[in-house]
Amino acid sequence: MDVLIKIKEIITVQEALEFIQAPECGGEVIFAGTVRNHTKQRSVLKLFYECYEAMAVSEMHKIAQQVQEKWPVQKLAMLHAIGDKYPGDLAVVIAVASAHRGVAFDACEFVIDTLKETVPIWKKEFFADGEII
Amino acid sequence: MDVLIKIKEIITVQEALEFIQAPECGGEVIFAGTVRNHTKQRSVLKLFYECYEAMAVSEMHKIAQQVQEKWPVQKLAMLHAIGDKYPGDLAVVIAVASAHRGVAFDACEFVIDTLKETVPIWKKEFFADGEII
Amino acid sequence: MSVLLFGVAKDIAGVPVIDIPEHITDVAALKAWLYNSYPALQQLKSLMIAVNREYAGDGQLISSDDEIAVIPPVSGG
Amino acid sequence: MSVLLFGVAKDIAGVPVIDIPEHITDVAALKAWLYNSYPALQQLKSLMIAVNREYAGDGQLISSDDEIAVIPPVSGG
Repeated sequence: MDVLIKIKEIITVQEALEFIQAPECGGEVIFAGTVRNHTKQRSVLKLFYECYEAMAVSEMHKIAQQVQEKWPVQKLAMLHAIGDKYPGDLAVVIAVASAHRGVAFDACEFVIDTLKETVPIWKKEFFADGEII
Repeated sequence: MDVLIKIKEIITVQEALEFIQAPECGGEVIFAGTVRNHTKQRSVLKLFYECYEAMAVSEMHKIAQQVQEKWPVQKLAMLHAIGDKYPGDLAVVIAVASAHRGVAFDACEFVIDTLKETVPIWKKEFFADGEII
Repeated sequence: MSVLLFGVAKDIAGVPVIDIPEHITDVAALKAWLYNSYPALQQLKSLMIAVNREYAGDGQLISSDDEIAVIPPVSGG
Repeated sequence: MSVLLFGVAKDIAGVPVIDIPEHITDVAALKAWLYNSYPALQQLKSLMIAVNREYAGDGQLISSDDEIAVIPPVSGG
């Protein structure tokens, strides 16, 4: 399995898509997480993402390792943005290519669910009403 | 729910992605089906896709209708390519945007599974050994 | 009454449109006539008939005003 | 011995790195000291300690050679 892991200011779906292209794979599933303009009925101005980078990369590699043990996945890209992100901006992209689509769906959902549980990245929410959480 | 349905020679992930962008949605799931260079251990030269277009579009709208009844999805794009397609070429793109990622994964997988069962599109496989199925 | 053929059904018949006898007035009769006229169709996993772009059950009536199509197993995606 | 702070733990302490007393030699003692020094940390849903970039259990020993970090609930994605 080929793995691309990046944490940086600007990420694109295109970069993930290009990485997972492979003529031996028929099913590609991509999850794109973007900043919403509201959360729990409150208007969001922006998010600020920070990370413990060395450990975040290490935890992302562990997720890739688990994917490799569980499913026949050929390519996996995991990109996470950091810094100020505004509504509509990309925060995370997970892209999986496999010969079979069911595998690609399962693996992609596993990766984003696990990333949200284990990878040391934090967001601060700046609301329109002035509050910061 | 906004719906984009297209059947045409060339499709791109970009077109689907642009359609489903919405600041009120946080989770976008995209399925991209590409032509594999082999199937059942046999080398594939190309596929040829044809469709019964008026009925195919009608069946795709029915799938969109089912999605709307089942899940809170804001945007759905269903693009299918026709004509000669070579290994690595895109054959189908399904893109779903929802406020919540679990919904987007479930709806996207439902759409591609149902499309493969009900939409009158056919592929002819041209193998390297000369056989055509 | 004309009937559209698609996919492998078109390849088996060798043409994209066929004419069927006027005495055929429902889907079941059409299927029976097709299997008899083109025995290779019997080897397909399924054979659906669409009437006016909707999948039709065996009992559905057909007439020359309808758009009738033969739908072999689909393989999109 | 220095400890890295991230996310809301950093905001609570007001600084990204703190010095902890030398008598603290395991994760459990570190957590107790943190909760005592920064009571607001008790309100977090969880507080993990990473030692050399790995999540560490309460019994794990720590020394000044280790890279030690305080990991409040993560919220990536």
